This record gives sequence, C-alpha cells and structure tokens, in this order.
Amino acid sequence: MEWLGPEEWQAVRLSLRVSFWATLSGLPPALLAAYALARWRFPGKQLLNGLVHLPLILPPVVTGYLLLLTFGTRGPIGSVLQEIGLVFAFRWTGAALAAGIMAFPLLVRAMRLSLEAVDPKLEQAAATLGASRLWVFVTVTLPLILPGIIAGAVLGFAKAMGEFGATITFVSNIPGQTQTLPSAIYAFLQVPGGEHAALRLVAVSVAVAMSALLLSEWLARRAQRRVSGT
Amino acid sequence: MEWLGPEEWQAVRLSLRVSFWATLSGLPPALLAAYALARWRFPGKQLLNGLVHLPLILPPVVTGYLLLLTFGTRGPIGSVLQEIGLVFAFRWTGAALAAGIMAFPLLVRAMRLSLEAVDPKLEQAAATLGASRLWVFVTVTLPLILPGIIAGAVLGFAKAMGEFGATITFVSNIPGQTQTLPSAIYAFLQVPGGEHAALRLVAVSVAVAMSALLLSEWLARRAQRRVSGT
Amino acid sequence: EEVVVFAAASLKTAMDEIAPAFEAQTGHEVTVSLAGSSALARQIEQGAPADIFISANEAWMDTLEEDGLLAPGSRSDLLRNSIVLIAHGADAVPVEISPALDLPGLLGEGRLAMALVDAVPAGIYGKAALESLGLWDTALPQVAQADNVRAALALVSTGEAPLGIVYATDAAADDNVSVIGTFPEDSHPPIVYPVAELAGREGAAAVAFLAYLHGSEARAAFEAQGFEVISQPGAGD
Amino acid sequence: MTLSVDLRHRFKGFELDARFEAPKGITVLFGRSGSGKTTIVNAVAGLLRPDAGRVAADDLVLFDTARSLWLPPHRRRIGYIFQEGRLFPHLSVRQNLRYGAWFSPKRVTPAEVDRVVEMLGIGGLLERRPGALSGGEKQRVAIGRALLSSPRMILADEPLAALDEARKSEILPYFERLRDEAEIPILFVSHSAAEVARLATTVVVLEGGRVTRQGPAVEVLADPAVTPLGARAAGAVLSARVARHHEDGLTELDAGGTALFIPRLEAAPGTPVRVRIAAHEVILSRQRPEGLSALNIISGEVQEIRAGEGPGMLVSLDTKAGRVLARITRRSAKALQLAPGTPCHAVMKTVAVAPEDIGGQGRDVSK
Amino acid sequence: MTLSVDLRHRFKGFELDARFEAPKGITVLFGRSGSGKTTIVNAVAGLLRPDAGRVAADDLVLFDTARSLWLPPHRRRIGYIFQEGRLFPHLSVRQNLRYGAWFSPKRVTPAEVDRVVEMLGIGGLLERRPGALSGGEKQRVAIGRALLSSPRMILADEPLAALDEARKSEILPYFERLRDEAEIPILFVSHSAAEVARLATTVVVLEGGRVTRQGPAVEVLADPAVTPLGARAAGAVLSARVARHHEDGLTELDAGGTALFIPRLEAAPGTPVRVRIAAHEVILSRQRPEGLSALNIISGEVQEIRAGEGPGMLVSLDTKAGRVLARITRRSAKALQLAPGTPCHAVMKTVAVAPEDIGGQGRDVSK
Ligand SMILES: Nc1ncnc2c1ncn2[C@@H]1O[C@H](COP(=O)(O)OP(=O)(O)OP(=O)(O)O)[C@@H](O)[C@H]1O
Ligand SMILES: Nc1ncnc2c1ncn2[C@@H]1O[C@H](COP(=O)(O)OP(=O)(O)OP(=O)(O)O)[C@@H](O)[C@H]1O
Ligand code: MOO
Ligand SMILES: [Mg+2]
Ligand SMILES: [Mg+2]
Repeated sequence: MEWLGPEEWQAVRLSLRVSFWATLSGLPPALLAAYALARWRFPGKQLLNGLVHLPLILPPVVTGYLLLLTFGTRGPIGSVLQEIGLVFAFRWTGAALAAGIMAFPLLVRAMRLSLEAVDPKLEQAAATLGASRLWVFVTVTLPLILPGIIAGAVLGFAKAMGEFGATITFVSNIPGQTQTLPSAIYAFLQVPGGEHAALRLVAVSVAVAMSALLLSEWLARRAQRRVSGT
Repeated sequence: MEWLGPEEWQAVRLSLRVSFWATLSGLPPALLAAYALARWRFPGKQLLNGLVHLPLILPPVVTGYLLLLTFGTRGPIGSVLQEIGLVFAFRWTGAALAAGIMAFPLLVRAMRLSLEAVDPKLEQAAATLGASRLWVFVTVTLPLILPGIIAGAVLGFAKAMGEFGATITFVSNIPGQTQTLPSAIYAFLQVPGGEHAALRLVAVSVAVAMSALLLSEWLARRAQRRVSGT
Repeated sequence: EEVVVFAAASLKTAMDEIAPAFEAQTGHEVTVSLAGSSALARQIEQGAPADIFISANEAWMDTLEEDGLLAPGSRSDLLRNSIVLIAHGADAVPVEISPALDLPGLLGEGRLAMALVDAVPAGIYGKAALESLGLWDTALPQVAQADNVRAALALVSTGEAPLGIVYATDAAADDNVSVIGTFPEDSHPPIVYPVAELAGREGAAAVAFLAYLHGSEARAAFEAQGFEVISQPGAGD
Repeated sequence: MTLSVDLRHRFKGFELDARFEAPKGITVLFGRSGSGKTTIVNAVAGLLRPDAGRVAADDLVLFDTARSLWLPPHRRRIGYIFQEGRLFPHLSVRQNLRYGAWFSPKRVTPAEVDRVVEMLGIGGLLERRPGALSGGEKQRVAIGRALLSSPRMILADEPLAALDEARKSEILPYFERLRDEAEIPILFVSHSAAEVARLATTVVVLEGGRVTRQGPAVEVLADPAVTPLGARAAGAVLSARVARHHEDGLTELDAGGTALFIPRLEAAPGTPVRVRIAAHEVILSRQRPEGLSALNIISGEVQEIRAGEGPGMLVSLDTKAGRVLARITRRSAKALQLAPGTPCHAVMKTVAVAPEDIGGQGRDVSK
Repeated sequence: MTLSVDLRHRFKGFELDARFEAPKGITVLFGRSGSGKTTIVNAVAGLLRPDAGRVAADDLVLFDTARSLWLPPHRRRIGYIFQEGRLFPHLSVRQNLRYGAWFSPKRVTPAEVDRVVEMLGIGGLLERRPGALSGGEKQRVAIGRALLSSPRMILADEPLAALDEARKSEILPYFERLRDEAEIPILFVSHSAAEVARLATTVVVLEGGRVTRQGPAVEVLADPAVTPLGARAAGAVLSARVARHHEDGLTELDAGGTALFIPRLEAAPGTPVRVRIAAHEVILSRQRPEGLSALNIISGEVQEIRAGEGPGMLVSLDTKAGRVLARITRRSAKALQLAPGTPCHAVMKTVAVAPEDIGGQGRDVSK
C-alpha cells in the first residue's frame, strides 16, 4: 500500500508483533488462572478473580501507571527482571506486556466459560483409563476447550490491537519501538485536520484485525466440529 | 464515606448508573448477535462479526470520535433520534451508549461461546415436545446459557466501569451528566498533586466493581449448578 | 443562569477553585468539563453545549475560529506557561539551556520524556525549542513521547527516563523531579492558553465568567498553579 | 391412524432406503445395531431431514420432499422417547414431566400425571434434577415426559433397555394399553425378542438400512426366516379368559374350552387375557402324554410345517384354543411322522407361560 | 485376585451400605433400577468418594477411609465400561480405543486391537467420531476402549443393554473368556437374567442400597427366594464334550455318558463345553417318556425340593451328567409324588438349549 509511509508501516508491523506476542504469552497464564478459577477451591480465590478483572475495571491510564510503577526499571518486579535481561521499559516487549495485561481478563473469561462447560464425566472416564490429572487435561480438557481458547485469543488479539492508554503510559511512543497503530492514530487525532491520516490507519487496523478474525472463525469452526464429534 | 466530595459521589453514582444501563441494554442486542453468529447462516455474517468486534479493535478515542460523528446532535443518527426525544450527546445516556458499545464484544463473545456449547439434542428434544423455536430458546437454550450471560454481563459491567476513552471523547466530562469515575480519575491525573485524589477514586472504583464481581460469581455458581443438573 | 465551561484538563486545580468562587459571587452556576483540548474542540464542532472554551492548544482554537464557532471578538489569550527541562531526583544539578547543552551526555543510555512532539502542545513546543537550539537531531533518537505532559512527567518522576520536557506548572508540584533549566522564551512560540466564548451561546453569565477569569481572584488561583496570567487590555483591574 | 413411512437418506458409509406402514397399534422396528432404526425414528420426528421421502400420518403429511413439504418438529406432536434420555438438566423431574404439557393443546390432568408417575415409580424423584438420577431412573422420567405430552404418535427408541425385568413388567402393560386403547400409532425400537413378541402389532425388520420383512407381528414372528429375531421370538398368541384361581397359587384360564394353568394372575374370573406361547417352549407329542410335570396340554392337528435354516422346523397346530406354534427339530418331526393333518398334542409347562407374556385389557395396569 | 468391597454412602433419600467379595471371575451386581449398582461401581473406580468404607483387590488397597487411604482413579487401572458410553467426542473411534494404551504399562499389541475390533464389529467405524455412531455402536466402542486399557479389573455397567441379541451373543463369549482365562475380577452390572445366568461366577443382589444375597452364581440362581432375578434365571450348568455332528444340523454332546442334542456347534469333537439348562425349561417325568418331540432326556434321582414363594418349586436332580434343576409347580410335584430319592427323568427340548447358553473354552470366540 503506497499510501502508508514507512513509519506507518513500521507501526503496522509493530502492532502485529505486539498483539501476537501479547496474546500468545498471555495464553498459558490465562489458562492457569481460568483453570484455578473454574476448578480449584483455595483461599483468596475471589482475590485472584478480582485481580484478573482489574485491567478491565481500571481506566487504562491507571493500569499503565501501575505497570510503570511495578515493571519499570526501578519497579519492584521490573528491576528484578532486568537482572535476567528482561527489559520492558521503552521496548516493544513492554507494549506487549501492557497489551497482554489489558487482554488478560478477556482470555481468562472465555477459557473459564469453556472449562465450566466441559463434562466432568469425560474427564473421569479418562482417569479410569489411566490418565493422570495432567494427562487428562492435555488429552481431554484442552481439546474440548479449544473453541474457548480460540475465542479468548481472538478477543485478546483484537483488544491488543486496539490497546492504547496503558501502552503509551507505560512505554510511551517511540517510533519503531513502541509506536503501535493506536498510538499513531491517537497522535493524528490530536491535531486539527489529522482525521484523514487517522482514518487511513484505522482502516489498516481494521483490515488486519478482520483478517485475524476470519482466521479465528475458521479455526474455531474446525475446533467446534472436532468437539461436537461429528 | 466522608473522604469523597459530593462531586465524587456523583461520579460514583453516575458510573454505576451508566454501567448498569450499558450492560442491561446491551444484553438483548448482544444475545441476538451472539445467536445469529452461533446459529444462523446468512450473507454478511462475517461483516456482522467484524462489526461486533470493532470497538475492541479500534482505539477507544476513535470509537468515541465515530460516536460523536454519528450519534452527536449533528450526526446522521443522533439528529434523527433527537426528533423522537432520544438524546445521547453530552448526556449520561451517551455515556451509557459509549460504555455499552465498548462492552458489546465482550457480551457477545461470552454468550456465543455458551450458545455453541449447548447440546442441540436437548433443543431437539424440546421441539419434539411441542416447543416452537422461540419457546425452545426461552425454556431450554436461555437457562442453559445463563452462566455465559452472567459471565458476559460481568465482563461488560467491569468494562463499562473502566471505560474512559470513548466516553470522554463522545460526551465529554460534565460533572453530574457525563463525568464517570474514570473521567474523574483522568482529570485528577492531569494536574499536579492529583494522584492521591485519583487513587482514592480508583479504590472506590475497584471496590464497586469487586462487589459486582462477587455478586456475579454467586449468581454464576447458582446458574452453573442448575445447568449441571445436580 | 448556567455557564458551561470546556477547559483543558491541565486547568483542573485552578478551575476547582475559580468555579465555586464565581458561583458564590454571582449566583450563576458553573459546570466545568475537563478533557483534552482536542477532544473538547471536536465536541464543540459537533455542537457541544459549551459556552466558554479554554484551550491549552492554540491550533484548535484557531480551527474553531476559522469555522466561525467562536463568538466574534470574544477570543483572548488567558494564560502563559513555560517549558522546562526536568531531571529525576529532588536535587539534580541545574544546567544552562543553550545550543551547547550536552543532552546526549546527560541522557546517557536513557530517554528524554516529552509529550507527543507532533500532536500535543507541550511536545510541539519542546520540539520547536530543541530545534531552534539545534539540539533536536541529536535528541530525536532518544525521545520517548507520552500522550500528554503528565505522562511524560510520570516517566521522569519514576526514574524511567532521566530527563524530560514538561510545563513549568507540572514540574513545580512533583518532589521526585527537579527543574534543571527553563527553555528561553524565544526558543519556541509563545505558550498561551486562549479562551473564547462560543458563537450562539452568548449570555450574561458567560460574559461575566469570561470577565471573572481575567479578574484578580482568578489570577491568584492561576498563579498558585504556576501559570502566568496575561493581562487584558481593558479587563477587570 | 396409519403412519406411512418412505425414506431415503445417505450417511457416509450407510444408506437408508426404507418404506413401511405402521398401522394403529405398536410397530416394532427390529434390527441389529447400526441398521438404521434411530435414523428412521429421527426422520419421523423431524430431527433429521432425509435426502428424500415422505412420511404421513393418515392425511396429515409430516413431510414430503417431492412437494417440498416440511412440518417442523414442534408441530408434529410426537412423543419421542430417546435412546439416550435427553432430560433437561436445568429442570427438576417434575418440570421435565410437565414440559410437554406447556405446549400441548390438550390439558394434562393431575390424575394422569399421577398415574404415569406411579406407574414409572418416580414419585420420590420429582424434586430432583436429572443429574442426581440413576440410569434407569432417567430413562423412566424420559418415558413419562413423552407420554405426558399428549402426543399424536409415540416414538420409543429402546425405552426399556436400561430397566430391570420387574420394572419392565410394570411398564410394558402401559404400552400395551396405549396400543389397545388409544388410537395413536407407536413406533417402538427394541432389541429384546420378548418385548417384540409381547408388544408388536406390526413388525418391521431392518437390515443395513433396508426393510427386509414387514407385516403383522403374528406372521413375522412365526416366520423361521426372520433370523435377526432369534429362534426365541416365534410364538403364538392365544385369547383366553380367566376361569378360576386355585389355592396352590395357580390361575386356570379357559382358552376355547382348553384349560391352561399359569401362575396366579390378579384378575377377576371372566377377564379376557392374551397369552403368548413361545414356539421354542412347546413340546409335541403324538399320544396324550401322562405323568409329566407339565400341566398344559392342548390338542389339535398339524396345519403347516415350515423349515427354516438350521435344524429347526416350525409346526403350526390348529387347536380349539387357536393357533399354536411349536419349534422342533427336523429329527423330531421325522420321528413323530408329522404332516399336515396329523393329530398332535402341544405340551408346555405352566411356568413357561411367564408373567410378562400375559397381557390383558381388564387388568388395572397402573398397579 | 479377589476384590473386597465395603461401602457406606448417603445421597439425599438414598443410603448405600454394601459389603461383598468379588472373587476371580464375573461378579454380577443385580438389583432394580436405583438400587445402588452404579454407585458401588463408581466408588470402586474412584469416581465417587464414599462416606466410609474400604475397597481392596487382594493386598492392594484402593481406598480405606479408616486409614485415610485413597488411590486416585488413574492409578487403579480399572477398565470401566460406563452405563452411558462416555466416549471422547474429539477423538476418532480408533483414538478412543487406543486411549487407555497410552497410559498402560503393558503394551497392547496390534493383534489384540484387531481381535477386539473384530469381535465388536467396529472395523468400519475406526475413522469416525463418536457423534456419527449409532447407540449400539457407541456402546461397543466403549467396551473396546475399556478392554484395551490392560486393566487390572473390569467394571461393566450394563455393557450390553443397548445391543441386539446377535451382537450380544458375539460379545458374551469374550466376557466368558475373560472370566475363565484371565485372572482379573469383573464386576458386571446387568438387568438381564439370561446374561446373569450365563456369565456370573458370583452374584450379589442389591435392594435399596443393601446386599440382600450374595454367593456363587449356581447357589444364588438356584434359590427360589431370589425374586428380583425372576423365575427364568435359575438353571444348572453341565459340563460336556462335543461327541459328533449329525447331518440334520444337530450336534451331539456327551455329558457324563448322557447324550444331549443341541443345534450345530462349530467345535471339533472332543472340545469341552458348558451347557446351561434353565430350570424353567425342564419337564420332569416319572416314566421315561416316549413319542415326544423333545430329544433330550436325562435320568437321575431327586436330590432336593425347595419351595419358593408362589406356586413354583425348584427340584434338584442328581444325574450322571451333573446336577440338573427343574422348576415345576407345586401341583405337579404333588401329582408326580416327588420326594428326595425318587427316580425321575428330566426332559428338555433340543432348541431349548439356546446358542447363547453354550460357553466353551476351546471355541474361537473371536469369530
Ligand atoms: N448425585 C446424586 N445425588 C443424589 N442421589 C443420587 C445421586 N446419584 C444417584 N443417586 C440416587 O442413588 C440411588 C442409587 O443410584 P445408582 O445410580 O447407584 O442406581 P443403579 O442401581 O445404578 O440404577 P440403574 O439400574 O437405574 O442405573 C438412586 O436412588 C439415585 O436416585
Ligand atoms: N451423523 C452420522 N454420520 C454418519 N453416519 C451416521 C450418523 N448417524 C448414524 N450413522 C450411521 O448410520 C447407521 C444407522 O444408524 P442408526 O443410529 O440409525 O442405527 P440404529 O439402528 O439406531 O442402531 P443402534 O441399535 O445401535 O442404536 C449406522 O451405521 C451409523 O454408524
Ligand atoms: O489537554 Mo492538554 O492539557 O493539551 O495536555
Ligand atoms: Mg439407535
Ligand atoms: Mg446405574
């Protein structure tokens, strides 16, 4: 597309990368949280539940600010992670972290909903056939909740594509590093007459997300067909 | 709570009202959309799917801007609705509209996931017992997807409580009319020394949302128990 | 009578003082909507029920004026601000801001936090200042742009970025940063907050409020926040 | 009311092509696992849209692909007892039972509900949800739910498979009564020869999606060629009346002048009953046998001898009590020199006339 | 290996309190719907944690509430055939069958898989998913899945209820072989008297959550007091050998010198077989009867006469072929003046010895 400048292309690529990794690396912890919430009983369960929902409840700026305080180079977690070479500040990784955290509640809910719909009788059957808890999860539960995982991933990816407030607050806007599509769009909207440029980027953003959506629908249909067992 | 000024109380009340109505009035259209996406085949289905996800994909500011353009007093829809006395611009109803639209994809996904998990054999059984499509839906499908509806409503409510970008862009930040908790938090964060006041409001926001969450968990457990049929 | 004021969010503290005082004095009712200048300007374009607009951004006020949305003759410059270079820490060593400033040396590996340099006024002014000082090209690769000044300040305040460029009004109140230099006034276009009454919304209360803003009580409130109030020929005192 | 069925449908690796008539009474669909029984039942209920065909109940066409006619399931008013229960998990047993009544044009009286509940022995379960029921309990509730929906027709897909004999023998009379009293056709899928033999008015035998045999139960069951039924299904049904009850626990029946002894039957003298005598339990004798423990001897003469596959033959006796079938070996037939017209005695034990082979109309079957 | 079960568990409105031993062989749990069979089986499998009790297989304690011992289900190595199938919907039939092997310490050979697949007649379904199977097909896959998991013990909850007679008679021998050859105990829930009679080594009768009768099958089945089994379950098992095959389709067996005729059995002369003779199909006679169509007559003398409820009596005959049971009426017993020691002849028809009542060890049961 000629009508996108190189910096804008960069933003597109970055947004894709950020959203992809945000979703992907969000999946395992989200699955764990969903499993814990759906299946386990433990003290502080409602606390975990609340924590998971927090990014949804808080205005994104606040989330971004809290991220800055904890995952920043001087933050309690950020400083430790830095020791092992994991830096979030002003990096695309930070953008992915912010997007991932914002998408987290959506991932968890979708998975949890699917987990709660899994027939425990099938899991029992697997256990009688010798599968340990972990194997039951891998061979029965996981395939059965695949539609939920896909649904969660789609929501998460879409959310990550659109996330702006927390990202820019946490890692600011550095072209090529942390300037995602929404940041670029936001910048255009701040100046009089920037609407057209902004709309062009919105169109790109929508196109990208729609492709992801179509792909996910296709995957979900396949998974659903597997699960419904015909 | 003495440490909240009257204007802040107003914001709390308004946020609750906005989130409540956003969620409540979002439920029926979300259910319809979820049903259409889960069960029907029609041309333009993927378009609808995309449209539903749009508020997630777009940066909230863009959504707010688009709302302003369409539902504002001069917008094509806004001006028509104004004729019949339905005004969104700079009213709490507009805040509810914005929050509702932002929450919409979350409502739809949760319901759709539940709908896809409903065993069609039960619906068939209901049909053989004389229940028409609509009655099957009301007496079988709906109760069975109740956990999904609750999950969606919780997500939606939480999202509505935290929604800020689209709201402030669409209906501005008018105390008592459109100043929700997140807008108030934002305003505090824009001035030196406002952080403490902002944190107080964040705490209130979190407390309110957590109560809603606990309530929903309780409801969901009941619904789940109904569905699992023991 | 009611006055609806759309004001840039950075004026919150001042407006929280001014509005009740005005109400007490005149019996009018003031409603203040605080948001980003661009959002407010767009809303006014779409027919927002605002009587008065105080913008932190001249460009948006210009746009509204061109579109004929301002009450003719009501526009004036209300406040002036300055931009400063801040560093993390309560007692950082001051520097002299001149073309000789060794920004890369001060930054080291770190970032220079600014507001969006092409979109948000504080960023635009900062960029203009650095350009006029010939520092922009060397600084550019290390600039981190936040979506507003407050976020830029937060980056420095938390130590994420060693240096930042923010409004003097913002820097003053934060104990974790120190102002290490003020950009010369001639290094950037004047930083002014214009105010205007909106077309078709003229009323006695609006006029009164406008006058009040330029008056001495308001001046005290603005100055307490670090703003410089621009004297109006023929206004108040 | 007669149900006429004509269906063609393909699954991958399976082709259904079935045409039959189910008159008033119970039509049993009989066939091996995977022969297409459930497929047919689903098509009649409207849960499967077959590739082609027509199903009509008298003048009411349920569907007809030739005329693009399709009555949706909920307008067919069919009481379908599913092979796998399909109870509504979110409703209590009581609500499950009432479900059909919500949509039924006819009112279901509380007395009717009580009677079905009592017959099925689910009175103690009414407030439970299906998740807390045993396998057989679920199946009984499913039966009740279908029966209480005031159906125009009943489809029962192995309704009794999960039940114990005692429970079966409590429910079977109910189906018999439906068969004998109500006008509604019943399509009944069963694997149990005893059930088929007892209930069927009409038998339709399916093999690999095709109807290989159909007709009145008495004929089909008496046919040695109907292998899937197994040798044990052949039998004759005699009409009799209760004559008197004896002190030693036996009830004497009068079958066209011949006395038959069966275990005590709770029915007043004079009550008409149907007694099924399984062909494989009848022994033939040329002389009237003496000194046997078997109490029931019916005299008659050979009407027909049919040879099937294997070593068995089916002998039809014409007796005053009616037609009696006996399955004997070729070797015995030769030894006894049987031929049409040969006078002969049919011997069967009292206890061979088992309780579940006795159906009656005058009995209070709800007990 | 012996399984000892001792369980106490309460559901609302139901109380289980059962204690029994299941020795090597097949222990049939028999009882009405809702009597607690599935509850027991679930507890043994570890799917239900009973309030109190202990289950052990020889020295291996599966759980013991007194010692707070609980072996999780997946470490019990139990092949559980569920009452409702429970196939994995996301796996193909083949994958379902192989599932247990993934976790089994023993390797399951392809030959073994093939044999089970062939026996169950599911060779054509291997690539399908459970959603595209008929009810009986699902049940067969479920049986295969459990059998192929190299279990240490088999729990079968009405595994054959959904199957037709022909299919049943193909699968039953497999269970028999497991019973006779493998060392593993099998807990088998069944409502079918014929199945119980044929398979059971041990019978445990449940009523309302309590064990009312338990013991070796021959004893329990011969007991007229065991009403839930129905009169038809009593019977004796004779050991015999194939003597020769006749041209008229009959096979002659030699049971301790007495000749027995049964429909052709595909087994070489000399092959040992077990023949079950249902008590209700035996007629007794003081004189050796002549001119009857019944080919099998065994002579012996009355050993014992037991009266049950109702009009029936169970007569035990001591014959050279072994013990034979006959259920006759009180009236006949009186007429024949039977008493212990009375010489007597047992008469039964050839075809009354039905194919599914023949179990053998030498037969190729996979056919
Ligand atoms: N989860 C439960 N909650 C309450 N009661 C239950 C539950 N599961 C079973 N029951 C009751 O316990 C009793 C025994 O049930 P169980 O499933 O063991 O019966 P069963 O002998 O297997 O019967 P069937 O032959 O009908 O399968 C029944 O009365 C049943 O209603
Ligand atoms: N959805 C499907 N897709 C493909 N094949 C199917 C499907 N449903 C059924 N079949 C096949 O169609 C055939 C007939 O199935 P049907 O369920 O009618 O058998 P049935 O006679 O009811 O058997 P059973 O006694 O085992 O319940 C079977 O071979 C089955 O495998
Ligand atoms: O609204 Mo601002 O004060 O331009 O950052
Ligand atoms: Mg079927
Ligand atoms: Mg059971």
